[in-house]
Amino acid sequence: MSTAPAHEIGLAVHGLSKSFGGVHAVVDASVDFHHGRINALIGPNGSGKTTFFNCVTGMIRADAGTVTYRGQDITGKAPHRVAHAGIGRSFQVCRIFPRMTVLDNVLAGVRPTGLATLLGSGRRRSDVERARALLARVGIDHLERAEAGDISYGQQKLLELAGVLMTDPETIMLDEPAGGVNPALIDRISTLIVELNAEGRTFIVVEHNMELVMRLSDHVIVFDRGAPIAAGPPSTVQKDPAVLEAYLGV
Amino acid sequence: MRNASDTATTSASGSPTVVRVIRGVQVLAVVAAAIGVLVFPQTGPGPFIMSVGVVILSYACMATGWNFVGGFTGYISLGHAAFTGLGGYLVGLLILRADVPSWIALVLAAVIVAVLSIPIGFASLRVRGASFVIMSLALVLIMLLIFQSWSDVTGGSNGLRVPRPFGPEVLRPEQHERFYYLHVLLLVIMLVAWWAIDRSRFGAGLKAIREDEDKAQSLGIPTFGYKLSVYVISAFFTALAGGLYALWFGFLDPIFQFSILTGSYMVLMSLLGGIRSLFGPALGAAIVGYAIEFFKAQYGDTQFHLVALGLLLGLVVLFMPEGILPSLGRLLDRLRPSATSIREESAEELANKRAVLVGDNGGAS
Amino acid sequence: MSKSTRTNISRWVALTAAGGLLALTGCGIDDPSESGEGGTGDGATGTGGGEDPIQIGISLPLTGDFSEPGKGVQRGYEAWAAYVNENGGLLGRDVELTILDDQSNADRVASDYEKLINQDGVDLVFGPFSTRLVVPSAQVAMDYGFLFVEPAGAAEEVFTQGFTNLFYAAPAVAQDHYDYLADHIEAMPESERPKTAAYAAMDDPFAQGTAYGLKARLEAIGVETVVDEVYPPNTTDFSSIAAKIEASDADIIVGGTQYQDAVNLIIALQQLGYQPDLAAFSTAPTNPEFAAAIGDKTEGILSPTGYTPESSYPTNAEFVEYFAEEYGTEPTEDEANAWTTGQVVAAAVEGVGCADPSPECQGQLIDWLRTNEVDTVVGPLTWDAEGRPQGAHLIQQYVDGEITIVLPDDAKEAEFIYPKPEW
Amino acid sequence: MDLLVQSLILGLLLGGLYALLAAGLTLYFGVMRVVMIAHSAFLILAAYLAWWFSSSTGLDPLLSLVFTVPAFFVLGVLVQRVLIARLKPATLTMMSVLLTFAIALTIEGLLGFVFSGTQRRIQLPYSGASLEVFGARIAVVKLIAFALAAVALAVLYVVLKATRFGQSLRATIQNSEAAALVGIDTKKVAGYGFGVGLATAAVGGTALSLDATIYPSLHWHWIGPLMAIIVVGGLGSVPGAAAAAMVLGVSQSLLQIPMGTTWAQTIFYIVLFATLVFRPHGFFGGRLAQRF
Repeated sequence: MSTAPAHEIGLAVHGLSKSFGGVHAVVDASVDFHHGRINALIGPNGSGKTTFFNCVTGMIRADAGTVTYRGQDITGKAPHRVAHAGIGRSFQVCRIFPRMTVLDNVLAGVRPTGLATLLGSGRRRSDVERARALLARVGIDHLERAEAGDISYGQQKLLELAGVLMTDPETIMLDEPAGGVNPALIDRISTLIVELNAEGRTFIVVEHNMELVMRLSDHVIVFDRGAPIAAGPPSTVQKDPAVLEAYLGV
Repeated sequence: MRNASDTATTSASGSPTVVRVIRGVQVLAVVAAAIGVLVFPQTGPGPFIMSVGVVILSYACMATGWNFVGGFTGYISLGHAAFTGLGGYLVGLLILRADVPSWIALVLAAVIVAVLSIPIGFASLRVRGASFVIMSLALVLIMLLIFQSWSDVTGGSNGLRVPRPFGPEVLRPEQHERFYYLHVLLLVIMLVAWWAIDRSRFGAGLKAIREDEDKAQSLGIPTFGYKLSVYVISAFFTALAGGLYALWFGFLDPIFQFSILTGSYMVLMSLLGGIRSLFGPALGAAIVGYAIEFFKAQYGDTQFHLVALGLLLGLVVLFMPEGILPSLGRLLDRLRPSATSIREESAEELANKRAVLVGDNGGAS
Repeated sequence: MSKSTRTNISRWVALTAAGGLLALTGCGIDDPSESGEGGTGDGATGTGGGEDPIQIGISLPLTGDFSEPGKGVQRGYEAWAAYVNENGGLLGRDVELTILDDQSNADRVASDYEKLINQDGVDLVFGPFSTRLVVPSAQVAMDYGFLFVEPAGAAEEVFTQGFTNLFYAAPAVAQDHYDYLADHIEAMPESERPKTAAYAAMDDPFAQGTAYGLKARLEAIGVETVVDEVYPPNTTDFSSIAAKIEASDADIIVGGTQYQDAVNLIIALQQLGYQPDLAAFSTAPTNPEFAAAIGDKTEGILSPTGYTPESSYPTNAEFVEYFAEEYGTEPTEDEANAWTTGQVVAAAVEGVGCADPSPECQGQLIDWLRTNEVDTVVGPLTWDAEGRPQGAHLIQQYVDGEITIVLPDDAKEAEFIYPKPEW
Repeated sequence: MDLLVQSLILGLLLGGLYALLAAGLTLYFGVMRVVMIAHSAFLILAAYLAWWFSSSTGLDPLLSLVFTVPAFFVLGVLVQRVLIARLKPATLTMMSVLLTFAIALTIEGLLGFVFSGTQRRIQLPYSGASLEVFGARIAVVKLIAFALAAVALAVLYVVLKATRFGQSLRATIQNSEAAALVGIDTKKVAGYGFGVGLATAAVGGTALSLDATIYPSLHWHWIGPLMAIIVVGGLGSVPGAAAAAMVLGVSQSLLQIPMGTTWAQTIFYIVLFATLVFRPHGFFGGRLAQRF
């Protein structure tokens, strides 16, 4: 992984809009994400966080707006190009390849460098070793031969993270990493995030677990009705009246 | 059936000796099947049974050709008859109109079909699922219209007689035998190609697409390129199968070449055998090929054979979407008393692991 | 689950599959000698007893798109076989038919003849129905040296494939069907002849052949072609074609049709109020259900036919009587053609004195037909080297709601009406 | 000029029937992401029932609607509930294609089994009757068929726009998850959506039976154009399907003048191909094509 200088702007989103039929999911959203931080994206249900994610990663084509990453325009680029640019992501409802083994799931993230590697074995020794190391790192290496659809949801979350790490992304976007998992696993995941961040990876995390957000993040962006309404360090944002209104309706 | 490296690294349950024994049995089984297929013509089956053998092998080739796209990407094409038909017609036309020698025409036709499949794939693979299926159906229908109407070139509804590759001294029974082995050869080539893709990085990417296309793309897999590539490969092999059949059968008629039923047979065969298995489509072809003969013999003079085909397809889709090979595997797995579910096993293990991990920031341990 | 077990099983199943192919050989193989010629077993019944029956193999479209005429041909064949067996058999032996269903499918029809000749060891084969099925099956028969007399492959393409074993058992090939009509129009004074003609033909070798045969003749005498439509066999909506014909206001309409397309086209023409001077359609008008299908508005519609129950050819009265007794109706063209096929093969068999699958016998049968004339219910038949019969079709017309022969003059039951009354 | 007007009118009449049938087909897709290959098989089934009703009772085939429409509605709900709902969501679209394909084969086989392969046509006293409008002649049966289609489409429109059920249906089509969140029983809605879709096939089949010869394998000739229409119209969009049906029906009819019947049929597939290459979302506002 090539590490960008810390605190420079990595991902920059300007004027992003997306509506479905008559519903405006994201409205003129502009956010800059700095390198090296753990950014948290919070907001009530339906405030457009996941749509924002999907537009940035190319899963959905935005109606308007630009997305740049390290100065490179990735607006409307196909998801794999966004991935190649160095952004990895997870999904809100954990997505793994259910009928492939755990090991193969992680190996799916290997990027072939040429025709020879493309047509070469899908289980190159060096890749397998790296995949096993990642599985060990997230703590599910003992399951490598199991079919991914057969392991528990929490394990699948860890597997998804290992798969994303296999692509060696500089920026990792996680959609509700702690959603639907038990407290012990939340600790495990948050520890991993902190470690990986310490290695120089930037995180953009959508999360509802406020305790986790406040503990983990350096920078919080609050979404409401499709656009950011506040941003700053967790402690500041926590006291922002607009945020309180959005969350509590006061 | 998975690739060889799978076999080596899997078997969560077995000791090395058990693995070796199982492996040995597998190799033995495949060798025995291969020998069975190869010596079959020497057992004196007679020309009719030989011709049925050629037809079943042709089905096996078509289904395996179909399975390059169906099995790897999970995209169900109901229109692969377009490729067998085009392959057959191009072989015939190249021989008749351009005086190309038969065997060169066969390969050339498949190459042309592969080239043609690029724009077709471009249109139909840009979209997913439903549109792909609709496009595949439309492809057969439009081919039917074109080959029916453009009669100056294609012979239209008069049909097209494809000259035989062998001289008149090769009698019909001898021809059946030669084409039997030619189809075996083609099938082997396809199986090797399928196997090679299956074990490759390319194959891993394709299978990821089959499982979850969005996810695959988010991991950096250029899904469109992968799909298009394998679609073209599939078109190439399916056209070869169609061309070889045309050389054997010797007569092409658009309504039979570009038939939706032919395409749906390929799907049924592959699905029945198991689209994720190397030998699944071939096995399915053997079963369906035999079943077609059987239903015809039993219900020949009524439309009941269609009902039987429909019900069979419906039952497979509803109750055995994985196909026979995987389903049988699962069934046997359940019968084995020693096999415990991975879920239980792993949940327990995870609990232990978690206990160790609490307060341990060491990461990879 | 563990994948190794699955792999294991799948390989076993693959083996079983190979075994299944072998099993196919084991089951259902008939020893051809069982049903071969020359035996003295007493399996046969009826007047022809004493020797094994002559096995005749046939594949017909009993289901699928061609099943309607296919079943007619089947009735004709079965009536012929029953008749022969009641009248002393063939060469003193009974005949026994093996009829397989080819499901209107070319792959199947070839496989059926392959089976009949090799597996069932038949002594003779009769042809299937529809041009599209004749070519692939004639190929199989030729490869095994079998005589191939067929009741329904009238299109020119059947005869240009180089088949040396093929004979069409009907009076005329498709493009000659309208010969008597063409003769008649040629004979009209120029002022009375139609000036313009519209043609609509199904994209089918037979149907198109009939219309284009007449088209060639009429164009030669200066009848201008104003509409020439070819539609695919699956066409169900004829309103646009009818609109084109109506707009052209052609004097005559010629339809190269089968059945349902003619019905739809005629109704569509009637809906548009088109009133031609002459309306000729192949096949459909001779169907007993035709009049009812178009609401009895049949007046003046013409059709060529290869057969009519009223004809006075020597064997015809017997045929009609026998058939009516068996089935309660008069035979139609399909049934007559099947009966004719039987008569043609029977004549050759009696002429040569053999009925077995050996190349010598089959070769003799073929040679015999090349040089002899056969009296049949559709008239005396001879063939050219490619198997084309050398005759023409009668022309029938609906007169006062009844279909009657109007051409040629020596066979007519009523006067040809031109221009035709409004429908 | 006459021919042009005539063809235009014929095209509109044909388009009306296409529109009704395509509306049903796109409805299944909308509510369940199901490509219903068997739609046209049910269409032919309804036509056979109308023919059978008419020929065995001697009554007008239109009266058979009284039985076929409710029966098909119930059948639709059952097909969805008993068969389609069994499929795994992950592979629903692909597997539903195969399942409905199997249903189509079964219907075709059973029709052949019961009614034989004989081509059937209802004999009506007014089969050949026509009206003259603007110098063009319109067959009475075609007009009735069109009117039937138009009324059915209008009813469908009102049901979709003005009733609670229609609201739920549209919500489900828009976003099934969101609809479920606001308390719509999407399973029930999907079942009823199927029922309504199949009811359109009942109406369409009866309309078809008035002016066409029917035979068991006829459904293959309908499914291709209908499939093309719903993609061009934007999968899941009922107005889109109706609009595409009219445009393509008229185009087909007009193109027959210069191109002939066969080549004119290719218009459906050429437009389909062009749509997928240039506008995968369809031309009439549908938005679902790309992702499904």
